[in-house]
Amino acid sequence: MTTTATTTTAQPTYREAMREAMREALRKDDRVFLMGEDVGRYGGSYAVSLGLLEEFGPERIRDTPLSESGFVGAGIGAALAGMRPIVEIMTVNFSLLALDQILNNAATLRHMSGGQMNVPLVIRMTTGAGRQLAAQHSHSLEGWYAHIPGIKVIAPATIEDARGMLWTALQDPDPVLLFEHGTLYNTSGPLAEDAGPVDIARAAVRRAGSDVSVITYGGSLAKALEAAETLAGSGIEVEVLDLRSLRPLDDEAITDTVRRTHRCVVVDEGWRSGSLSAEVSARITEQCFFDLDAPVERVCSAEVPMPYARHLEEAALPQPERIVEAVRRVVA
Amino acid sequence: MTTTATTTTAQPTYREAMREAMREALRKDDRVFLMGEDVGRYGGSYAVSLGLLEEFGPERIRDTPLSESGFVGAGIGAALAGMRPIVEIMTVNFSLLALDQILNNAATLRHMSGGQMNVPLVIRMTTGAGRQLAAQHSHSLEGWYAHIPGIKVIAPATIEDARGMLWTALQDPDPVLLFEHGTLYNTSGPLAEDAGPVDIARAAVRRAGSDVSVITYGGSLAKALEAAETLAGSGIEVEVLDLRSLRPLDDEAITDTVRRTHRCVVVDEGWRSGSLSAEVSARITEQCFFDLDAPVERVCSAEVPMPYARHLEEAALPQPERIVEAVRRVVA
Amino acid sequence: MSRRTATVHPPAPEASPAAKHRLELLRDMMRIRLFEERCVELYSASKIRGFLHVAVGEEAVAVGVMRALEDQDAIVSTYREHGHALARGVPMDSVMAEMYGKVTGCSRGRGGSMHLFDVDRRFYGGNAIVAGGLPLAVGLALADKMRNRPTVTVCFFGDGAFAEGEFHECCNLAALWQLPILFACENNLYAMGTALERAQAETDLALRAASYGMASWPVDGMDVLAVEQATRVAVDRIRGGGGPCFLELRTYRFRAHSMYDPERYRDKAEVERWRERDPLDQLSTRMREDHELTQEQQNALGAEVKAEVDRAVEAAEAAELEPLEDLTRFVYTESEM
Amino acid sequence: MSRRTATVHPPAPEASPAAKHRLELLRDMMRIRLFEERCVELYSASKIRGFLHVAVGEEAVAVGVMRALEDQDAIVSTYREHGHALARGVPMDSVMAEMYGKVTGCSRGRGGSMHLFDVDRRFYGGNAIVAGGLPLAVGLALADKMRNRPTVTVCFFGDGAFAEGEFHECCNLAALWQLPILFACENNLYAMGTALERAQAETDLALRAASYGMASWPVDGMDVLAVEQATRVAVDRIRGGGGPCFLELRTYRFRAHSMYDPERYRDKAEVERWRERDPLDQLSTRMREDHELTQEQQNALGAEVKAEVDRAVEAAEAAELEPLEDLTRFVYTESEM
Ligand SMILES: Cc1ncc(C[n+]2csc(CCOP(=O)(O)OP(=O)(O)O)c2C)c(N)n1
Ligand SMILES: Cc1ncc(C[n+]2csc(CCOP(=O)(O)OP(=O)(O)O)c2C)c(N)n1
Ligand SMILES: [Mg+2]
Ligand SMILES: [Mg+2]
Repeated sequence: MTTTATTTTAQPTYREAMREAMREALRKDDRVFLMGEDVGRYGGSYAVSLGLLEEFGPERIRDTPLSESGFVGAGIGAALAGMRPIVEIMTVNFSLLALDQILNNAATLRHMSGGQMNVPLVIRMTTGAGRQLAAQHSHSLEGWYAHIPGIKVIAPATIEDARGMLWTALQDPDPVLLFEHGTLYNTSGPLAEDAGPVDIARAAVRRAGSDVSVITYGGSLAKALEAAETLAGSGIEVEVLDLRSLRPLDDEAITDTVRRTHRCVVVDEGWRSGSLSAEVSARITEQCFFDLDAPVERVCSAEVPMPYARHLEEAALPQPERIVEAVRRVVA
Repeated sequence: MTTTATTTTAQPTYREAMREAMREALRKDDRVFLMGEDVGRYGGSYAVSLGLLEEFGPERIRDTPLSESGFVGAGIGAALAGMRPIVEIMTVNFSLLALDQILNNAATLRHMSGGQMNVPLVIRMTTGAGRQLAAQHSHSLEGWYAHIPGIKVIAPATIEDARGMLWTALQDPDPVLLFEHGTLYNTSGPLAEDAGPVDIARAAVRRAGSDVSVITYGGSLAKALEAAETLAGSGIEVEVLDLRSLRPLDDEAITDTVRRTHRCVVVDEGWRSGSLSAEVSARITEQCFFDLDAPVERVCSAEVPMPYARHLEEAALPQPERIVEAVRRVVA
Repeated sequence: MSRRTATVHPPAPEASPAAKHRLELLRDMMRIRLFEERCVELYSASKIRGFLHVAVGEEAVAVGVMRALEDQDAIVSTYREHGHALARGVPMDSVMAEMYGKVTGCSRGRGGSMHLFDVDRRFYGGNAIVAGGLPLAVGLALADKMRNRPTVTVCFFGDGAFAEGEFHECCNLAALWQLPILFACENNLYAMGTALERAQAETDLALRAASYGMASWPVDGMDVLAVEQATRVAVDRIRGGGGPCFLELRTYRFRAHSMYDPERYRDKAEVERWRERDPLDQLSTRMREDHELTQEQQNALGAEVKAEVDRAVEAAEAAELEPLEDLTRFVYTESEM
Repeated sequence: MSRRTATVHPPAPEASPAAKHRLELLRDMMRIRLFEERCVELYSASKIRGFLHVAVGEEAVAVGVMRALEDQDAIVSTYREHGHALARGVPMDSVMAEMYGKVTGCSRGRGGSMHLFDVDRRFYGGNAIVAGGLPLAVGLALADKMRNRPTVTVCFFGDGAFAEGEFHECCNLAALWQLPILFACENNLYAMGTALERAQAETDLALRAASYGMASWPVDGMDVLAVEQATRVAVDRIRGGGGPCFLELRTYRFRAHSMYDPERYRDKAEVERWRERDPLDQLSTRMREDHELTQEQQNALGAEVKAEVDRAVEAAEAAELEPLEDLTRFVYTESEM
């Protein structure tokens, strides 16, 4: 996973867009600093922070020892003391070691104190499978985190969002978890020279369509769009909704698209049982049951720790073909 | 939370039934041992293991230091080496400190090794609110754990199940998480002298009814039954299904009851968004959408870290009144 | 911002500054003792619910440490923190109201006994996860250091926290980054029912902390003057840029771990031995020997403190509950919702 | 159950037992070196995917430690474990097949490079969570102790694991319960791109482990004979009921952390200095000086090992993939499903 030093470009990679977002935040606000394992000398395990150490120095681009609970909690404490920390956890699996701090402290301190304080912290982490990293490096737990009151959860799926969500998250007075799907870093796309902050509260229709809604986010967006292309070929017009914010969910956008199409497939890389897709399905039932012409379907990951072998990993994950089949079932 | 030494009784408390189950297991199988914080000298933070140290000694009733990740992982290792450990975590919140071991090891070792080993481990923990223990001691995360492939999750809600589920869980070759709702320990009820192991795979209809199904588990069962009584007064016959096993879910029992009543309310003490109730609702949509006469409703906890003040805690939790209202809506 | 709320009991005219000071220390310890003894009664009367952990016997630690701090310093505490809060100057009324779950409580009744907060006094709360407050303290100290603020963050925790990984991660981070943090370990020899020697392979806690390369030493936690003195030395060193310090404050809890604890794990004789070293008695006896305190003065002081506790209870009884419609407030910052 | 798979290269007739032994050690190290060098090529050829962490330069640790173990002993390893697996006797074919993700792999292709398992040899696997294998080792040792089995559990981990709380919890549990466990710390001075002194407040790792009250000492990890000797001393002590031991095995990784690492954090000169202490060269040179090995024998040995690697690659290339319909197998034990 090599990379070149960033230049603002018309076709940046997702990695470069994230890096540019961090650089902008570090320049604009001296309370912002980045802390995590190998974010400095190494340049970031996925090279997202490459070059930032040279520009901002070791105090603000702070390498930490392997102490996930310690440095995530330190980020919470620094936020309480007026800083605006960006804490990077290399991979979502390692965040389990910091879950006590995230759930018992970051998410609860404001409430437990009766509103005396707030925790303006952003935690970034890599999520998802697709790189044959096997069962301890491939979880997709962002939807699981979305269960926790007191935090917000966002998942940039596009270059614009990679560039624009971080700053908005840093303005948020409460803790925001930002999930970067590992397969997106090398993707690239056009980005306006003046691209900047974007809202992080609303879902976005990435493709308009009238026959069926496919609701997804993060690493699955591209797969949904690919499936939509295929289906367009056989005359099925799919509307693709990118949730963007997993907590809170944009109920209005969800019900709008379902009311338009009356049919829905939710695509989520999480393990099927108890995944975010279940919450989306349940809400559709609660909010627009009588608009549905067919039961909501879900395309999720197989309920198996991610296998290493490529053919097994591919079979375990949502794929365009499986999305196409699900859509054909709901429009049948 | 005081208690008397156990005697097999016709009216044991939930606590005594759990203790009797542990005693039986320790007597029957010398590979079984209990390990956790204060399970020995102290008698267990909720007095569940009271008296076991005297009968089985400090090797098999093993007090541990405050090292949740260390001793839960040690339980996994001991299981790999042929033992049948029962690991007690005082309260579900503290299990977050051991989540790395539970998710990255207990749930994945069998798969990562291509089936070479299995982890016959039982982890018991207290869950739930209702005792004014506030935001760091009142979580209800059993439904959240049910998202994880590789483990099983059970929630005894009755005296029979408190007495009978443990042994069956210990016979299971894979890791089983057993959740004891804190408000149940002092409840008591009749228990047959010869009561013993029960199955842990199937849900159970706790009350038959034809008008609407209320699906719940654990600490909410009593509330659901109370609501059912109230509703019976106004001629609404509620069928109450106790899930018992949260992973895997008993799809057959769920669809059976919904096909009978065509209306359903799911009651779950977890925070509403992303709770197990969402999964149950989504499955009902997938498996018997066309049998439904009304959208599935959910009665869950408010999305707030649990407040200390009694009136606020009561308002945050599912209560019989709220269940009654929800049922009236779906039968309307 | 004032750390003390009520005025100090007027000492006899001839009292020296040192005598005045000791009288204040005695008074602060009495406030904690009488407040907590009352809480135990109120618990039995079901006025207070949830978990209640009192620190009766450990008052010298709270008072001695707080006395050595400045207003700008930060504190992170545990679930056994009534004394820390009172000694820091959190008004007794607001602490008692919190025990009652009233909206006038220092956490609006949402936290209860284990979650007392007062951000104006940089009291960052009771934390009910053993060792869970330590990472917060590391972060507070990191921020203050990055901002070149001359502040010290004190983190209280018990001997039991030594077994938790979070504690070790924090010792390393604080020592590696030379953060202005004081690790205040309240070693009362038990973690619930587990005696130190059954929880720690090496029971010399000060020695183990030293293995992280920080200044670390044990202190008689039953002697408030010794605690204050040791804390001053540590805080001066930390403020001077010397990096973190660790104090093993050797103390003992006279009462049960919580209201649910039948104390099967220790014998009465041991408790009695420690009661002979009651920090309040030790100080008052010494003051009387030094003719700094008469029995009359002591009685008057007790009456005064009792009256303060009475007022706090009355106020808590009379206070309002937070309206139900506010249930979901304070989960997110409102301007944003 | 045999820990060695292929037969040992026949030494010259006059070879002494000691000479034979050194030849076996050399051979074991060469098997690891050539296997891993081939893996790097295969990764570039996209035959192997995922993360690949090789231990080139650290072979003396794997070989020296394994040589001192018995069949009944247990091993828990890390994601940098090809050498541990091969030295333990996991057949090279099954390890290479695992790298290919084939069903003939030691984990049926489900684990890959970071998750090699061979329960018949009590090789409890590669673990890709830093320090995540330590609690498992504590549990294995606890069970063996409870069952009075004369076994030792060895847990490998790197210098980076010292910062993780899990490591400290495990040191305390092992020392407190006097468990038969050997902590084998591979100190290669870096955790990914983070140098030891930028991660640890106290860089003397053996000293820190000693603070848990266990026997602990540093060893030259580039000298296979020194590693074997130290491990024998430690294992004898542990088997004798002496409780856990800690070995700081001082070594160095010659190659990048993984295939994605551009090595910006250390300079070539440092790597070169360590390469001069290549454990294979050191041993072979010494053996030639002692007239235990001729250049011809060494070449023949190299050719033999290369042939073994070639066969492993051919077998892996030819092997089957697990059928897709088996995707969800091995999540739960089948008899139960
Ligand atoms: C992580 C965690 N594990 C367990 C508990 C339950 N618990 C509450 S207090 C306590 C004992 C702590 O002992 P110590 O740290 O010595 O503090 P003390 O109570 O003696 O003041 C335990 C085990 C908890 N609150 N948090
Ligand atoms: C808990 C956790 N945090 C971070 C990582 C990412 N990571 C993988 S290897 C590594 C460095 C570990 O260094 P060390 O323990 O010294 O072992 P070495 O790689 O040097 O053999 C890191 C940070 C991980 N796998 N697990
Ligand atoms: Mg203690
Ligand atoms: Mg290393």
